[in-house]
Amino acid sequence: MTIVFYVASAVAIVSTALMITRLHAVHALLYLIVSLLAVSVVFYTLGAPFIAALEVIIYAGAIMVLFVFVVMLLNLGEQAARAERALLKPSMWTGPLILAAILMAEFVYLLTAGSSGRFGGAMIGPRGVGASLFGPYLIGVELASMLLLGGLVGAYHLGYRKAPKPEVG
Amino acid sequence: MLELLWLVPAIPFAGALVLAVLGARMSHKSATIMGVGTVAASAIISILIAAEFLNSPPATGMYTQTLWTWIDVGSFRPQIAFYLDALSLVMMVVVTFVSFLIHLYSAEFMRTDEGYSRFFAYMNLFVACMVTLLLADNLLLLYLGWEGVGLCSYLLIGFWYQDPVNGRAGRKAFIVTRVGDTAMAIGLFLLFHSLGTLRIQDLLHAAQVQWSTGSAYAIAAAALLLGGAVGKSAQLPLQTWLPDAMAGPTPTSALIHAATMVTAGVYLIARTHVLFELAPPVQFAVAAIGAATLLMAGFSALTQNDIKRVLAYSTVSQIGYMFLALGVGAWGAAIFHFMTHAFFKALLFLAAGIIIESLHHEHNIFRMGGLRKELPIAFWTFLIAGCSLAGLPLITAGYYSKDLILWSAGSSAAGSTALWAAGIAGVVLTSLYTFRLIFLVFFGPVRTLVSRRPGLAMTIPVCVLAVLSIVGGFDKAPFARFIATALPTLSEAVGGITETLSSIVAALAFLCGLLGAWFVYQRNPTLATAMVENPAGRALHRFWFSDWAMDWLYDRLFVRPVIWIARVNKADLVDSIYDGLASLTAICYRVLSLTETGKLRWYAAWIAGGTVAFVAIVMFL
Amino acid sequence: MILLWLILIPLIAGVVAWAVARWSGSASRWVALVAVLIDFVLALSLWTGNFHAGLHTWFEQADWAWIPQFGIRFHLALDGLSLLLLVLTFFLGILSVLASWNEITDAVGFFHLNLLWILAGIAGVFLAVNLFLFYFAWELMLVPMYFLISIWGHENLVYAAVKFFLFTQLSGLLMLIAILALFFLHYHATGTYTFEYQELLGTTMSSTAEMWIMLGFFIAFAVKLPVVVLHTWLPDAHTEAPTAGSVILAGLLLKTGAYGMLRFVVPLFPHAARTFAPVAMALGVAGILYGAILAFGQTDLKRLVAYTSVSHLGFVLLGIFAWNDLALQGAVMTMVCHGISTGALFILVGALQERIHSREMDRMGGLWSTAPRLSGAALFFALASLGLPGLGDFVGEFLVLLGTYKVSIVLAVLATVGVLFATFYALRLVQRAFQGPNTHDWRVADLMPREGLVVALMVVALLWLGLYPRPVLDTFQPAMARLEQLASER
Amino acid sequence: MEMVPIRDGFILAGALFALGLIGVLVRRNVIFILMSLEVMLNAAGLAFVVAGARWGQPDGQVVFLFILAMAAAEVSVGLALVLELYHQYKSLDTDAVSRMKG
Repeated sequence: MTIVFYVASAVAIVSTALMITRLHAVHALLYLIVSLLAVSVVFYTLGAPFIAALEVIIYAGAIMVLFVFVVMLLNLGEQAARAERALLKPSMWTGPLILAAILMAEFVYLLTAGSSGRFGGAMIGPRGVGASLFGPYLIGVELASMLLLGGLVGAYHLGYRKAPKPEVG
Repeated sequence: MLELLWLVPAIPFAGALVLAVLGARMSHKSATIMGVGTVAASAIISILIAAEFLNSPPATGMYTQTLWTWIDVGSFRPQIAFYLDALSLVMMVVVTFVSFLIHLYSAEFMRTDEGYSRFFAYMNLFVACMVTLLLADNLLLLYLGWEGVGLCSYLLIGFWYQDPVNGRAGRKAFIVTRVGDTAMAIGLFLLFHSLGTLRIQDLLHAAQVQWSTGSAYAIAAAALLLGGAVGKSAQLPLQTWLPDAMAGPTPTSALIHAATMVTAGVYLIARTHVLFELAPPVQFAVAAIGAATLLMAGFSALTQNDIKRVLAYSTVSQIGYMFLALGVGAWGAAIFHFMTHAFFKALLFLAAGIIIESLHHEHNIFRMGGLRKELPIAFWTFLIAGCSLAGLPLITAGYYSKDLILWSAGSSAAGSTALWAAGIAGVVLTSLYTFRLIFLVFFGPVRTLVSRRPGLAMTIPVCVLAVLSIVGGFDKAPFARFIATALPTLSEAVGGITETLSSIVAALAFLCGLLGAWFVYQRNPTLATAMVENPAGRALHRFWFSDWAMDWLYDRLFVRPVIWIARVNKADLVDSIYDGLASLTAICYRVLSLTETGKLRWYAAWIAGGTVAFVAIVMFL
Repeated sequence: MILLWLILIPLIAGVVAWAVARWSGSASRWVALVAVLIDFVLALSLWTGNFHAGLHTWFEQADWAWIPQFGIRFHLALDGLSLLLLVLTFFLGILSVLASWNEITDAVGFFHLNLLWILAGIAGVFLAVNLFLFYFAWELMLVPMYFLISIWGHENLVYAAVKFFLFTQLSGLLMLIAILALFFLHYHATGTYTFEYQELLGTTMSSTAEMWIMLGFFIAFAVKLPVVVLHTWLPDAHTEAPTAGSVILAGLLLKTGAYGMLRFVVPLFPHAARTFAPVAMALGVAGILYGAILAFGQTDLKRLVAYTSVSHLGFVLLGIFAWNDLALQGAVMTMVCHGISTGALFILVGALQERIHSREMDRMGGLWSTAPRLSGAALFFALASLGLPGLGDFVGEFLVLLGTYKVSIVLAVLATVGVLFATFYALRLVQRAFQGPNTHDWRVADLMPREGLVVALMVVALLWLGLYPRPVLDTFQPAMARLEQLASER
Repeated sequence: MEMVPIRDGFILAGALFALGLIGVLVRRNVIFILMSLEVMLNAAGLAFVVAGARWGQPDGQVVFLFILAMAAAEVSVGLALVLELYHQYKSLDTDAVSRMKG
């Protein structure tokens, strides 16, 4: 299992790194999906099969499909990639790299400082999650559903265009 | 009859109220009735009261009428109450009677003025305030009247408000007198806190009991009251407002700035004479101020060319005599001179008013002349009043009163030969400038044609006053006896100047002045010009003409600095502190708003940077 | 109960006035006028009813629990001082409704809502004896005033309104901190939570703490009063506000500061107040002189009048901290008379501005010939303002000076010089605006009957206060005696 | 079964988060920014799951579910905004859309 975790981690990091450097949006999307799938494997190794499944279904499935649709709607092609190249200058990388490196170092330091030890190894399946979700976290679920409703309404409102009047033939 | 006392100020006050509120809608005739009638009623009542007071004097020699308690806070309980004794009675009768005559005169003098009813409203208010001042039983009520007359003086000087010059003169008068009033108010605080009352009689009694002669409290209290008195009575060093006050209508000058209000200071000192007796240095200062003022004003009067300004300076000078009398302890003499002065000075102004009106409001005496034939009434009355002013021996009232003062100055325990000599020099000056005026105005060639002759309402008052200017002095002995019921008599020093000697010298001084004036202005008119032509003469003339440059001095010392500060600080320097704070905030805002680039990535970078910093703080602190 | 109605009537009438303005602006005016009149009559009836009440602690009380756990109660109480200031409040309230009858033409309903709510807030301030409630009322009068300036003000209205709001709000917060500090100190000393004035009176605390808390209250009230250095919001607010706003600001809002000093600063912190008194008195004298000189330098008529307030309220501060019977009663008398005389001047300036659309004295001159009644009234109130004996202001100022003399001769002398300075600006006002030549050829209407009535009421009030002030003095005399006693007990 | 050290799980989460941040900061194309945001959210969720797994509790997974819901909502609104942006500016460059400049 350990080896699977490390391999999946490596895949996730490399594909994410590739994703943020691509010029074509579609390429980047593919790498992102790879990254998400790899994280899903990580979840499985951590003993969270339900979350692993959701990661694949919702993230890699539903959300990425949305991206694909948008990229398609915008019709981003070779021209967009050229424009992207013009925007992506090497000098732009340094600042963010340093900032991100410091941040990561801080996170790692903070998160690992007190948490030695290993996983309990127990598998927590959908039953455990469900019991918890609809037990103590019920209000959170309701709030999340409100949020999703809000997202739905917002997306609909933003995407709404006044349909041209149908011509009466 | 005595219980009608309150009506004496109340009737004119009511008149003033009616005129102020309804004046604009009243007809000319009803305004006249309201204006003159109320003062006439007041005068009649006061004469009736005087008659009763003389016939059956109250046992204690005084009468108090309490109307209501004004303020009642702790031990401070001043009342609206009137106090009548010989002193206030004399003053009240003279004031109301002269006021009545001048009101009558005004009814004709002001007949065409558009502010006719307003004029009478002010004048009535003045009478009410003046009588309140005289009758006040406590110093606070006296202060009310005191400020009230100051206000009326201001209003009447600036009566023709459309000319800013008049407004300025009024303002000057009000402010300069208020400088003195400030001192007086402080004096009131001091008196109340050390003696526990402001009732004049209680106060004087307490002062006599508690303070020894020459004690610091007595000196301070007397000096502060003196401050109020010099302001109101236009004595050194606050005399500068009176000549400018001549900007008001002539009846005003006659009533307020000659006969009545300006003598309020004399009244105040006489009323509180105990305090001054307890403070010999201050009493000497009163005499010294009087002597200095009478000489200075006399010199200034010599150089003026506005007929009313000459008379104004002569008023200052005559009040100087009264102060001299007060200063040497001749209280009765001061009041006697007040009375005769009220008659002849009012008359001088009224006669001058006739002249001015006849000559199209010409004030310059060098453009007058030869009016002896043209305006005989004015001439004769002016001559009588002038003689009285200068002190024509044996006949005129002014001679008797001034003579009394001179003799007192020389013979009193508090007096001295120097003061007497100053008084005598003053007589020469008085006689000189009075006859200069008479010769220039009534003799010589006609320079401006007469356009109008006075009517009955103007003639009657001047004639009555002319009679009084002569006979007013004949009652010297009974007057002295009567006033002695309220004021102490003169304490004569051993070996002072005898009365006869003083009288003879005074008469000679009068003749000196008369002859001098005749020689310079009648016999040898070029001489006057020659004297002014040479450099020394011109400088001296300018110096005297400008009232010893006192105005100039005050202007530089007080007026300009205050105006300068007010102008510089118009926008309030303190506010700049807050403005500075506001601009600092604005600068911070501008700097911070530079970070709002509108670029999404920058915002993200700031958030990330902030997180980094925050986490670092959590980690390392 | 009647005390509650005094506050409720304007609050409710404000909403009604707002609602009926939809149909008719003048209905809204009438509603406001009637409401204030009712309150005025109620206050007068309280006055006549308690005229000989003597030395009771309170004439009248009303007390409901609000948040009892924290000792917050809806507790109103009335003594002679509050009563007098209430009468003044509703008197000026009537006049300001009348004065804005023609001036306000847009958003009439909202205007009266604000006006009445300010009055309610002021009444609350004068009645509250629970510090929490006091703070509540204190803030209640602030917000409508802000709207009054920022909606119906003149040229520079936003600046003035924001400045007013910042100054008063910041000082109010300072007072809140001081109130809370006092609240907790009292809790530490006794173990009970209370905001009740009566219970907080004897709180034991260290002298340093007392000084700091006292300063918190003092500064809050000093901004309102205004004490010099903290006064700069006042001229802007007064100048830009509509007439009714200026009248209420000068006549009432400033008085709440003085009232706070009398009711809270000195009785709650007697020792600190005594230590601080020389500084406060010096500030008062500085205000008298500085305000007078500033007033003298102004060319804007309304600004001039505004600065005279700084000068006059200096007397109030001086009197409060001189803290003896004469000075205290003089201070209250000055408060009342200043409310009337300055309010009247603002009304007249407002009337003038309605006619010639300017407040610049350089553009005026010679108005006497065309509007004699207006000018005469202005002269009268200018004279009151310069402390002419026989008018109300004189009585107050004289008593203050007399009382101050007992404490400090130097300050009394300087303050008396301030009275002299008052002559400068008062005469300047009259002469520049109403006298002199009518160079601009103004032809303006004289006072109309409605304005004439307003002015006549004020003239009568000032004459009455000047010549027979005893009923007024007697009304608040017991209250002042009690405050004095409170401060000297400990 | 061998266990993964918890530290390594956190390191992975941190690395993914940092990479996502780099993407947000470097890319000017709004689509890339949104994608990078997804990575960051995912990383945060990962950290929760790791922590939950350490103690054998379901709470970490529950929070991941909430994050997921939020991500879904954010993406739907965000992409709708992207479309609107493109309609208005014919560009996806975020620096070009800087009308909120102070």
